[in-house]
Amino acid sequence: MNDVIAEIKRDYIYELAKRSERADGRALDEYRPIQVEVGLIGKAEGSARVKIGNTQVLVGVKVQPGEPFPDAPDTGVIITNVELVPLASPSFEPGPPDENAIELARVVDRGVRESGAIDLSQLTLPDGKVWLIFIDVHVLDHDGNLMDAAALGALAALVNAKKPCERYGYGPDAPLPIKESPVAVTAVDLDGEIMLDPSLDEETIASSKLTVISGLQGALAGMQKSGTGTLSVEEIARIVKLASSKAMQIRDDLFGGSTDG
Amino acid sequence: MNDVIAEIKRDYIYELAKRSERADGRALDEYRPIQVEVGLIGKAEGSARVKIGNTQVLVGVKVQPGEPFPDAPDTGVIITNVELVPLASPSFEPGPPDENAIELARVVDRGVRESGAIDLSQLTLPDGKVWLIFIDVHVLDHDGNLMDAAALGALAALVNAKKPCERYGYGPDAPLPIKESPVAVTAVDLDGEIMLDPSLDEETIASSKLTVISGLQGALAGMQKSGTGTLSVEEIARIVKLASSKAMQIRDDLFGGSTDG
Amino acid sequence: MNDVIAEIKRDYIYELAKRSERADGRALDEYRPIQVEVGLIGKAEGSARVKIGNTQVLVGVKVQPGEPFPDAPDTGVIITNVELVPLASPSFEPGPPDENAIELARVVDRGVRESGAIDLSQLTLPDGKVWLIFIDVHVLDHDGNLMDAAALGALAALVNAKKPCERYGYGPDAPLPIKESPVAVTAVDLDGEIMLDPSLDEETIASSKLTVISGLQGALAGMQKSGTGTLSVEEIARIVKLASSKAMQIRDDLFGGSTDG
Amino acid sequence: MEFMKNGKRIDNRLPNELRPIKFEVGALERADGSCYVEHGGNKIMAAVYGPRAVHPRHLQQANRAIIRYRYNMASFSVEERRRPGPDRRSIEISKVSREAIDPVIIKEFYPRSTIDIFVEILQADAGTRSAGINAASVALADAGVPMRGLISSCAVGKVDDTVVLDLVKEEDNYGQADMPVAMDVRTGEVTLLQMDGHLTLDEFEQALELGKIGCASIAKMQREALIQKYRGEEDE
Amino acid sequence: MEFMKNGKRIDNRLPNELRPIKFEVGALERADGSCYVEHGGNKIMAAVYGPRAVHPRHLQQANRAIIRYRYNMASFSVEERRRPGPDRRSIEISKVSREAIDPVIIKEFYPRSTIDIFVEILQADAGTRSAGINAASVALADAGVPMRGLISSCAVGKVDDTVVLDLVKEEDNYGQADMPVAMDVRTGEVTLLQMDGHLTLDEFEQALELGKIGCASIAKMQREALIQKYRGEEDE
Amino acid sequence: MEFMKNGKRIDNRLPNELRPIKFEVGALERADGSCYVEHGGNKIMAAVYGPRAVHPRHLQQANRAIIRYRYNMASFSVEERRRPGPDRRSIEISKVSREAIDPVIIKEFYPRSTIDIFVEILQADAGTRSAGINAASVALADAGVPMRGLISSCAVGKVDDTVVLDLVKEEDNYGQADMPVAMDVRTGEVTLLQMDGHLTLDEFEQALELGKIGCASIAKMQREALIQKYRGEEDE
Repeated sequence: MNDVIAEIKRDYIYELAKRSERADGRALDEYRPIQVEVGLIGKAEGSARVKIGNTQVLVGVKVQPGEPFPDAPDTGVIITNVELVPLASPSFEPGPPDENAIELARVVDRGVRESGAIDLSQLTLPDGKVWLIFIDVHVLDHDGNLMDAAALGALAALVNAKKPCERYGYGPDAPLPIKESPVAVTAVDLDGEIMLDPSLDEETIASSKLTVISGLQGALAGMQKSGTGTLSVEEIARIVKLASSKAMQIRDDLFGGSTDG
Repeated sequence: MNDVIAEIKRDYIYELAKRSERADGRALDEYRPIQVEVGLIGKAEGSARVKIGNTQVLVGVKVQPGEPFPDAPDTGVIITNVELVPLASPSFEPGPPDENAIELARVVDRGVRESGAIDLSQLTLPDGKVWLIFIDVHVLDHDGNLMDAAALGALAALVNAKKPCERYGYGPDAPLPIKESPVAVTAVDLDGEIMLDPSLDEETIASSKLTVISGLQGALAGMQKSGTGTLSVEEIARIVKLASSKAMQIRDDLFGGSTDG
Repeated sequence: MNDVIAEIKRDYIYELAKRSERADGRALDEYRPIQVEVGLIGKAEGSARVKIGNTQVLVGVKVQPGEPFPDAPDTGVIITNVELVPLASPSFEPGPPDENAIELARVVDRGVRESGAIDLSQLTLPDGKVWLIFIDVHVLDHDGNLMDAAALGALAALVNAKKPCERYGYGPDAPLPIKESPVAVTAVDLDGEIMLDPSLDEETIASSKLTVISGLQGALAGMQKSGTGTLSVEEIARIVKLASSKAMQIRDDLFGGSTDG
Repeated sequence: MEFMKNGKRIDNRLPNELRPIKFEVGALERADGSCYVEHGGNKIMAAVYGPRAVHPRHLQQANRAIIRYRYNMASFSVEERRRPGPDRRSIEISKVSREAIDPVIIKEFYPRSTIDIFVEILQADAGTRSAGINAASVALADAGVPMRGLISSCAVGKVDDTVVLDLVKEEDNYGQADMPVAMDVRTGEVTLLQMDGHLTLDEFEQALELGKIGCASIAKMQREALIQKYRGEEDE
Repeated sequence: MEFMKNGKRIDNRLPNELRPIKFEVGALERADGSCYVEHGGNKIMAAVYGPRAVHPRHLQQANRAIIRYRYNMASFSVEERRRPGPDRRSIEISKVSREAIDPVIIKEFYPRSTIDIFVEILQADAGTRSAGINAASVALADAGVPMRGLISSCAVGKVDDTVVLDLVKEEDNYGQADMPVAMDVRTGEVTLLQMDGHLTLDEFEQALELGKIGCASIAKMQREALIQKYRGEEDE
Repeated sequence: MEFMKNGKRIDNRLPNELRPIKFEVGALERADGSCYVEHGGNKIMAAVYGPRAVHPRHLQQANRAIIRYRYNMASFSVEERRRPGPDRRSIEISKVSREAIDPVIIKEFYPRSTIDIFVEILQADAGTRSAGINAASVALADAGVPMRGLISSCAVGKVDDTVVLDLVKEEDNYGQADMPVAMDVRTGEVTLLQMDGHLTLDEFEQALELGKIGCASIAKMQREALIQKYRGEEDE
């Protein structure tokens, strides 16, 4: 995107924002169409492909027996990784995860972990081992709001996943002990207008984003501001409320309001 | 090599090829002089220095007890590595193995492994360990056709190697269980003329190479085309036949036709 | 420092040297003020901050139970690392230790190890483990003569350190078995004049340095010349004698002449 | 392990039969060209970016585009989770795949640029390099990169002394030989050839012939997938 | 674990009480600006170099300075020796800390340059990212880097269902929520906000309010430390 | 371990006796200069490339050549296979070896270039850095690099309280001190000096003197090897 076009786009999006409009015709608090498809990857114990508009991520969950951390012998282990492979965007480069991939992975990881989405105490095994849960987010197409797509993909893949007990001689396969359903909602602020689910153009123009992860009862499980812009305390308060109720709606639409059992 | 000289060289070599001749006077299917010297490196369990013309490689084989792969507890382990150290060529750079070094190592490794050159089932040890065989190819002087030199060095060093049983308390030292004798023959195609053992100039000019690894009975154990050129099915068929019979001749010359026992 | 200023500085320092003087008024064999403060870092088993003039290093010693080397099961382990963090100098860059950091670490390590400063045979533990001693030198401000500051910091932090026996259930805490007191003295030669404790300007101008590490009785435990200059045999002999007696004086001033017990 | 029974293979195919293959052209939004392929149990996404500027600059060629090719396996694509990032196997495959595709790209049209090909193995079930090359070739066409032809690839192998086409995992792991081939079927030029295992000279000739037939079938599917996409676009 | 007893916390503080904090401006000789901070058990050194030339060059921005921020833990700063060098946690903290400081720096004054901020955690006891940002902010002022304001940071959290200010290690590890905040207290602009754990919407609003108060107290100390240094210099 | 018996060492040498040394000048075809040395059990190949262009460019010096030196051990050069690539020891040895050779090279003749020295340890038996420097020095002369003198190097040490020349592995591992020295024997300038172990001041002076004698013998062999090569060439 050269500089002139970038500036024209910027002006255009700001103009629209002043009239509470968006380039793709959405309402400010409206998401692009969300599609979730589970079980695509038979080699993974759980998997989900999430599309939010043109943004597309594939999440694989592998579940394997392994050693617990020495200071938490009765607790399963979650390891989350995000790969921003260069196939997904002209701005991604080959190589080990950069700060953006690491931030994404750590926010997704904290959302799952801190919300108590998985009951880690139910992941012990009779031989002193525990289940290791690898959540691998593979980004395929980056058109903005990777955070929400990655978090949603992680949740859907976990719900889809099975403990492969049979394969390792621990009895019949069983679903993971899912207890919460954290959903991430990301907002940007353009000239005082709060927009949810920013497209790539919108998030490029907005200097900061706020992601809010909330659970079944609407309580907060995680938050992350990113970008070099600022937000006022009032803006933050507004975004948090809006995000918490939007998360409930997304959860209802996708999971029928409940994921336990 | 600057561009003008490169072009003149190229034209010259092509001219010669049209008349079935080569810059160093060899016949098209003739190798440069091959020298093999074994046992130079007393600290290695086996070693061989191979010169093909001015190309020179030193191969060390270390044999140590270690853990087998979990899915193959009764099988020894072969690990092959090639170092294209910057001492050997102005075009080699310090650093971890690049794609050329990795390709070389993997082709040599597959040649040894897939031909059954070593009977891996005879490498178990009474205590549940197995012999690990490290084949390390150290390239000293690169004047073309490293593949054949590396493969020959690996074979000669393996034949030269001993299992250091005494050192680890497993009884008297013994040779490795050698069962096959894979020999690599590399060819290039210049304007329809097939040349074996390309010199550095020849392989620089030819856009693709084909390496054919064959065993005692002439059967194929491995093949690798490399380079951005193409080969017709007919050329491939010709090269494969030629290579298989040339390999027998090289094996006869160097090992007296047999390496078993 | 641009080139003109560098040259003026260089001339100035050489002029002074000819008159046996130094830019900061010190005598040629005089150190800048040395300050040693121990125990700053409560999370480390031992720590010391050493200032030599404006040069400042912080050394932390961690002591943990761990596996001995297989070929020395009755011997504790020392691991020394130096971090030249970019906070300490405009010439330091982020990243893994470069050759300067590695040289510093290895000279400090050899000084401790070869002088017998710690009786490694007294670091065994009843369960077959041994104490691992990590000496981590964190350079905070680089104004010349890091070698002496690092070596002094390592010694002071080791003397300050305790074996954390209680934490790991091995009885009451105890000091490390200190047996020697190696002190490093570094000299440069400017036009035949030997200067101890070179400042950053002095060591930049001098093309080579010699560090001499000596023990309680004045005997040598380590030496390292560095830099692309040369030293005559006579200069070396003079520096070694001077350094050995200077080390005694520094040791007396800081540790009261004895560190054992 | 018994591989052949009544002339049929463990997944009930004939020796010269390919697995089911499905191409989806233009599966991605951001890439300049893309193709998703399912080939038996393999699920693979290929994308092409370029021609575009080269970084770092010293890689630029004054008179032609450079071609880069990255074959990468997702950590969840195989039975045991693999660590992300390139390993020795994927570095070799990236090299031979690049060399398999490079000959048909008309590089002289784009001096000082790069054409970047990315192949992500989302699920692996033997023959990933071949399936990746097939998808990459279609993605290049989708990106409008000028080519002299399409590259088609498949593996041939030997199980129970029978030469067979397009191995599945078990045939690949426990069979007697594996030989991936890539070619431009219209000119008959072979651009990739690897082999390991044990083949007599006769078996090799059989295998090469069977590889030609397999590539020809795949080329047909590649062309159909591209035609369908452009026909679809014209209809709109 | 019981965190609150008679309205007091495990280290005897009130819920809205900060730990003892001490800033030392200009603690280093070589850096252009520096600040050493002790914040409870945290001991942290921050240094600023720049504006200075950018290497490698392609990072240069034609119309402004770039800001780099490196948060690094000394190997001996924590109970178990940690391997030197960046890990995933420190890479994330470096990013959010840079984004916390960046908004107040007037970058347009120094095109094609970099301002490098280095924060070394010498001893860690919860809240290192906040304490590091506080020290970095003072070090920037000490280096004479033009800023629109000072950034002040602290963590808020929840233990025993009570919202508390400035967590210690045990509160951080075993408490119910942790929420670091950074802001320019004069404008009220928040530049860093992270949260994990469990907060109701009401608790969140309480926490944000408490964070504002904490940042305001810290801003006062930062200013005093800077004034003292420059008063000191004038006295000389 | 007993090292001295009847005035003889474990390999029957006198205290001031070198091991057998053999230089082969011009052992490689591609390098601009090369030298293979056998020194006791050490087998070492040295090669020189340059003066040639420097990459990356920012390493260039406007008024002189830079010198690079890479000491590298083959994985099979020692008893236990070592992982390929540099470790901390080889990085330090590369540095001190470069500084040992650098002073005699006339760098001003080749601004903006590099002279690259590569030393491969094919078999190691104590004293590899010294033997490598000796070979590198001859390889530089073979490459026609202008030098003010030849650098010669050997180790001195102490075993059973006796100062001895040119340690073998056992003397190095279990002896009392090890001190490698390098010098230009014609000017008496020392370019490398390292020591570890235990030496009194008197022993140190003895050792330094013995090192000078050792270097002088080696310098003679280096010169003879070079003369022989060029005489040989004239004869042809």
